[in-house]
Amino acid sequence: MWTSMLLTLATYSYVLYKDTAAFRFAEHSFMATTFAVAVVVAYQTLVSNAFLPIAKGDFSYIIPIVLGLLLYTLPFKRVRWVSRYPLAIIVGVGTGIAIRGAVHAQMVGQVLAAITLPKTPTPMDWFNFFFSLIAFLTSTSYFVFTKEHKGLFKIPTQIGRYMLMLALGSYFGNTILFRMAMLSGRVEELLKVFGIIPWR
Amino acid sequence: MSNILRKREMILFITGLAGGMMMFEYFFAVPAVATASTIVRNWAIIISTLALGLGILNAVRLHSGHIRKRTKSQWIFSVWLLGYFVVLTVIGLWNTKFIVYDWSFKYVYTSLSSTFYALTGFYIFSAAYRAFRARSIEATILIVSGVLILLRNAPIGEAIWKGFPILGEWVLMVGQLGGMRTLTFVAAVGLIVFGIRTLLGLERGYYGGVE
Amino acid sequence: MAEVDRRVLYWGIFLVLVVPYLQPLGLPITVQETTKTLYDKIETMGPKNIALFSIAGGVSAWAEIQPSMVAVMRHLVRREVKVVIWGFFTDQDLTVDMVVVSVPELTTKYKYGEDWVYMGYLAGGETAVAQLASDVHAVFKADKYGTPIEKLSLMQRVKSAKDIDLVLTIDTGSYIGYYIRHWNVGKGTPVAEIGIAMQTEWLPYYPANLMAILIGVRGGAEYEKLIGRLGDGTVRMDAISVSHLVVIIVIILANLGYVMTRREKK
Amino acid sequence: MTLAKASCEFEHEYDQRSKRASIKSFEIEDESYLYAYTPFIRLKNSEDILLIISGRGFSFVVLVLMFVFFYVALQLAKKGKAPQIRRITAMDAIDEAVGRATEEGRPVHFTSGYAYATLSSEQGPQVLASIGILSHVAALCARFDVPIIYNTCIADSLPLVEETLRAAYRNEGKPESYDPKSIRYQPEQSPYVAAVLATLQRERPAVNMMIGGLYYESVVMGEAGNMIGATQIGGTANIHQMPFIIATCDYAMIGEEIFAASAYVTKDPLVTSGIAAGDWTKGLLILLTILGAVMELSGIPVISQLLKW
Repeated sequence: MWTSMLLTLATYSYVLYKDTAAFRFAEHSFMATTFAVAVVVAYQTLVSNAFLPIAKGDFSYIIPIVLGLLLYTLPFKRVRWVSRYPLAIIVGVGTGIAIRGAVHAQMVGQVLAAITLPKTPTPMDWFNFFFSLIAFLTSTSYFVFTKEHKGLFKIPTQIGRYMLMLALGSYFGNTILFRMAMLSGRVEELLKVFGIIPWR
Repeated sequence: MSNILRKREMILFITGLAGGMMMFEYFFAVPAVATASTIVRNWAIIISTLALGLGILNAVRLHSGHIRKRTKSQWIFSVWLLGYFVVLTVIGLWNTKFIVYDWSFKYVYTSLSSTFYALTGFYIFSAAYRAFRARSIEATILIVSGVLILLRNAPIGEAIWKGFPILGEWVLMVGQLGGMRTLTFVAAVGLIVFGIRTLLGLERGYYGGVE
Repeated sequence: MAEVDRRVLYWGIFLVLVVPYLQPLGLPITVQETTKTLYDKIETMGPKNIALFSIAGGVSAWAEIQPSMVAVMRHLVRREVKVVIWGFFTDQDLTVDMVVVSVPELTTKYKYGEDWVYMGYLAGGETAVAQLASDVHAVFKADKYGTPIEKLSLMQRVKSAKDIDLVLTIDTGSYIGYYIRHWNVGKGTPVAEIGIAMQTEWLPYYPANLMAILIGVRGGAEYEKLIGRLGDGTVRMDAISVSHLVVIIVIILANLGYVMTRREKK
Repeated sequence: MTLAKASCEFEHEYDQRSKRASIKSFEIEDESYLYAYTPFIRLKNSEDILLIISGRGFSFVVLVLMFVFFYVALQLAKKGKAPQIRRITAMDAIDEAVGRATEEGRPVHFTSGYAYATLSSEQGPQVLASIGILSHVAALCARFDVPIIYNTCIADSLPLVEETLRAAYRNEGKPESYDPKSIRYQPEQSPYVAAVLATLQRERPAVNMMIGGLYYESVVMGEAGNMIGATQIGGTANIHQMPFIIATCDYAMIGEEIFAASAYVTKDPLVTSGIAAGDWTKGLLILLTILGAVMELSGIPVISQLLKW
């Protein structure tokens, strides 16, 4: 308990004072533990995802293990190229997953949401509908790359920038809430450990 | 054999195959493909897990270099890092419930993770201090919307004026919607174009520039 | 003014966050209707009534739900309402311990077995909740500590959902939905929610199926205000209020400074 | 082949005006639905062998269209009719920033963000885009003999980063200047943040570039970079971090810009042609939005039905 709080204070010394030896100590201790935890977790992942299936007779899992080991050719100049094969699978999976999610939820889904009319609308609902529709259209125009933002085209892109700022500002404000709550939680623990306020 | 395997096209073919599988599975309900792509995803997890060793080699190389060169006010920490890491790993692999590992996990790993996350509390504050200045119309809009949200979130805003939460709520539920939609939308467009470029081998970040 | 050393700001926010912990300020906060209804309901209850405290949230959610749990339990104990506790999370023993430590009346004023019981952990999701609604004794044979259910005088009065006067579901997921479907719609038992901020998505069910909903730390702070005993919720809300206020003040100062320097240049 | 029927049926009535809902009746057919994700998928006809999963049909069409657009743009570029790309100021600023680092004799710091610590997540493309930009930056650094530091917590990106840096130095004719120690790996997010803080404070880079799948580290690294007075260039497609990139960086790229930037720096019309394909897609969907809104307003929900296909 005490250790963790001393390490926390050491970390905050970087922010509140400057890069101190205490911060270095916290930093390196943290890295060492994380490395160790990562190794242990990786080992457990391998056991449950690869070794156990192999032990049960599913030998197909030898393939990814061999592929993974190919990564370690990296330091050797002549055979370095084989490390590209395991990467090909990783990158392929990542790109595929990213694309498929993007097209459905982020593109078609957004258009659908933008044109969905309010049900049983009040005048305010209509205003809100048109406001977000226009905000969507204008701010998208800001992201046109094959046309310089000049002349008539400057008007929608300018409004679009304002709309983007409105969105980003609200996001900024909202994030402050969570971050302050986190920090105040650490302050609370500090005060408790040092006996300044009682444990409830 | 190795000449064919060395070809960039072969690597791109594998990439495309894995990527295509993920996309196909998403749009079409064909059980065989669904099973196959689950297997490939598991492979990717295993390969990524094994890549951790590369990271460890990287860190060992960096820190042993520091130790060898006796880098000022660094090498002693490097010794500490490597020593602590080796001891902890051995213990952790043997028994994760053993006190040293358990203790380090709780009071160093978990505790410092949230400590570092909470650092953002400080930094977001000074970022707000710098960013929220009415330099232009854009910046002013950013401030107004940010402050309205602040006044909505803090109970004190409501106590100052009943209208703040209503305005803040409007910004949150309506005002920011169009902009957010755009950001989501264009990021997706860019990503897909980029993905196609990657799969075609036109992308420098992915073996575009190497032979 | 425009370029203050950042560390001054950091120290400022750090110290400001300390203040509410040393002395709860009880900064003004308006109590929402959805919180008030729960208070009013418990005010009408007494020693004859039984409330269910169902834990469906882990220790990781304490930061958000602990203040409201403690405040509501304090209120129940003050009204001498009988309390049955069970839950669906493996680490719930820690949560129960925390509540018992925070509300010492449970051990001093209350008698275990007669005034309150802790039935322990249950797996099974919606099926389990549905079964509990119709027959508690079929699911639980003994309490957490191994005492057979027949020997617990309080449990003799609790056979099904009909015997419970108020369900308090402490929720970080969808258990609230299970209780609404099987306890409220099925048996007519009032259901109230003590939840994390995300649980606002259930707000549309108020008041038809959900009699009250306490949201996150703010819900706890409001409830503390209602029962007139400020606690963790108030402190944390104070911390939020104070820090936000400081942020806003600093933004105003920064802008003033900016305008001044611009004028000087002109 | 029968995937689960929508198994949890509960009727609920929702009153739009009062925004109040209530449950009237409920039934459960099978408790296994709790664990299955299948309720989200509705099969149109269980007899068909190759089925488009309902609701995703139009998305598939859009994706195919994008491939077609890409092909057309590429062919146009090959004929020398490459579309003009507008300037991306953040990218133009890189040269100047590296120049400043040369004058001051301070290093350049580059990082790609947390990105779930793997290339195989949906954050992967952002990291690849970041590495694409890195190849440009590294080439500049090699040319002017400015040391470059790359911090990362993505273990499986290490081979790519190494190859990129090595290639950059080789292409500038200085393979011996490449220092493998300039790439530094830390496991997981928070140690990575710690290491970046340390690097910024101890080695005082003149330029701090953070481009990629950023998470909470954006504001921490951005402010720490500001503290040492580094020129900051940032970019991410993660919406939740964009405000902080804009707040802390001198030059910010948001959303699509980082993907475009990675092509933009090549100045190769074949590579940049894809950006035009993206613009065409945007144009098409914008038209669809306007058309859709008009038709919805006149009570013909054709477009919305099409999108839900």
